Amino acid sequence: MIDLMLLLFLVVCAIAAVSMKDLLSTTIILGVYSLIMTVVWTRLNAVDVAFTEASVGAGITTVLIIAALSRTKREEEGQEYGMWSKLLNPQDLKLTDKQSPLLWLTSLFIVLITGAVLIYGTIDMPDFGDPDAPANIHLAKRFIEESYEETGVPNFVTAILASYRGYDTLGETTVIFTAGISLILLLRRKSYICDTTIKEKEMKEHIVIRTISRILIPFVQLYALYVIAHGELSPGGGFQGGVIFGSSIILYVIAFGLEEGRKVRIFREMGDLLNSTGVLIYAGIGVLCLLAGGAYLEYDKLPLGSEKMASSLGIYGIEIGVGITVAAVMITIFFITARHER
Amino acid sequence: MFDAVATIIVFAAILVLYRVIKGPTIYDRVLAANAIGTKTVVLIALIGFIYERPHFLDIALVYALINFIATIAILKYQEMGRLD
Amino acid sequence: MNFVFTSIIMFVFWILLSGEFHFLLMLSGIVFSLFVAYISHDLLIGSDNIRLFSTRMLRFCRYVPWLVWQILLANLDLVYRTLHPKMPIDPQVIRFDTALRSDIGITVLANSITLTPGTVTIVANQDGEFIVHAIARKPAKDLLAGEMQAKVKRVEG
Amino acid sequence: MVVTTIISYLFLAVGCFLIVVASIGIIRFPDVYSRIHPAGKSDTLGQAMIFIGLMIYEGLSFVSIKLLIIVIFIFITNPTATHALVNAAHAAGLKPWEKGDDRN
Repeated sequence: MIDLMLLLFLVVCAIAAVSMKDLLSTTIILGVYSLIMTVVWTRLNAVDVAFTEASVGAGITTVLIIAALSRTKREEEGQEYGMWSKLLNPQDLKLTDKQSPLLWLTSLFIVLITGAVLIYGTIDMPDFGDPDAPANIHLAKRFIEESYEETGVPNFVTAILASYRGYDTLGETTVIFTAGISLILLLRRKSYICDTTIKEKEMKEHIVIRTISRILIPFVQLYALYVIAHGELSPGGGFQGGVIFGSSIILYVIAFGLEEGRKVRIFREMGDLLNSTGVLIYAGIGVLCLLAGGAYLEYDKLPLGSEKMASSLGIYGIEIGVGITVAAVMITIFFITARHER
Repeated sequence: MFDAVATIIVFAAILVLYRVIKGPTIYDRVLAANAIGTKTVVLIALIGFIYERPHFLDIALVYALINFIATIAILKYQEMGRLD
Repeated sequence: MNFVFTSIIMFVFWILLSGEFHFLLMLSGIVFSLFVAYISHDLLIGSDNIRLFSTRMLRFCRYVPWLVWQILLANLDLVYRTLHPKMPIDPQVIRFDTALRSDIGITVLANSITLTPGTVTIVANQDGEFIVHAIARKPAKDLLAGEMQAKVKRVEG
Repeated sequence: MVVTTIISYLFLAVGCFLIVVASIGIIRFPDVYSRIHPAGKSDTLGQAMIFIGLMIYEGLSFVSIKLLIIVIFIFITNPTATHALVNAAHAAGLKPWEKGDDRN
């Protein structure tokens, strides 16, 4: 029952998001979509995914899309595309040369064929949640039954991400790092003039928001660090914690202004450094494993007490590395996109 | 009991979705989205109790914090046209 | 001083969140509390000194029960207005000045107004000037009578 | 044991009722300013009621402390978000609905 209602909800959201012309409304609807998606993940008992969706999908994506919107235009321009907007607003139904019925029918045909092929492709797949599916027989069993013995980490999602799939996670962290660097290269400009008269008026009017943000921020930051540190025991980990930490700084900037944020909160000079520190910690732990005589990222060879202890500490270390990278890159992206030159 | 409460709350969220889509102003949408956010927090906690996995509460807590940040960001953009 | 105070609060928050007492997690708790206190100690307490901050916290705790009672009343009122088939609302906007000057005082009053019967704060600025949207005439009159302002003023000290 | 369960179910039911009423209010009321009232009040209290119900169900443990933390955060952030919302609407010059105007 709940599942059906949630599915209905998601479909309605998706259609609404496509048919809106105001991009800010679309952003809001996508935020709602993401909220419901989290509920679906929790229904499926996929706590770590739900956590990621909660922190990334609903929170920081919305903020970053808005930062990007503030640099471009808000309304969608040009011709009406898509049939949903026409069905919803029949008076807009004017076919131009570009949208002759033939073209329209052809694209409908192609889409239908693709959809049919995709559905045909799923017929051979094992049923949803089938215990005899290949993925559930070998790998999942081993991860569930033996990961604690092998890595010393109770939460086996973290064990898989950090240990069995350690290279993949290193790759992901590097991708995030690369995204940050590319944005710095593409968009950073030197000049920035702050309009102080607006700021002063704002200061007086937004006193409630400012006071609450001020009180909230330390708690958000500590919570983010808690999520990073408890990645081994409960859902969460470096990625989610990093995003939450980044959001706390972003909240500060939104409430107090960019200049203020830069003056007080380190991040212009330190930001670039921190971006790379995280990846360095991650890769460095791998190298330490090599030096200690193991393979790259084979944590239990580290000389830190028992094998289990060493493995657990190594994973803790790379969680912190991932957290630093994600937080720093999120803040960098926000600072660069939100800043306006006048 | 938890199941029933969760179903009713999803139902309430669908009611509010009407306001998100209809508008008419952007503020109505933000308001309704915010209301759906609060319902989501409740739902996640309830589902955590249904499955007896209290770790779900961490997610609920994230929402209580993150939803606020997103709302403030949307409103500031709507008012100023920028975020800095 | 602010720094020490903030790190203690942060560490208590950590223990409440964590509920685990491994050596490693406690150690990280201490390190992280110090780190957060280092980067944000001027935020939590702001420009107040600690003495003022803590006395305000205590007085605030005494204010909470009354607030909770008001919130319950607010909801009964609202349920009645929402479910009544004719929807008896008569919105109006009122403005008034208060003697409050501190950030905390104004914030507490603004949020209390938002939570209590039939009123929502539209504008609250630093000079203690408030604009409030009331859903009917009676809540507006009750608010102008000034009981809440007096109570918040007592919290502010 | 049974008594606490009943009390917690009572809280859940009340919270649930309040949330549904809030949703109806959000749909029914005529403009942003009046819709804020159900969204800011009933939703907050309904949510808090459900969490308190869960707390009573759980008894004293770190889980219920976490629930309490969530309730406190909700009571701080929700009214602030509400206030920010009306404030922005007011700054944009939206006129409140008055008695006698059309309802839609």
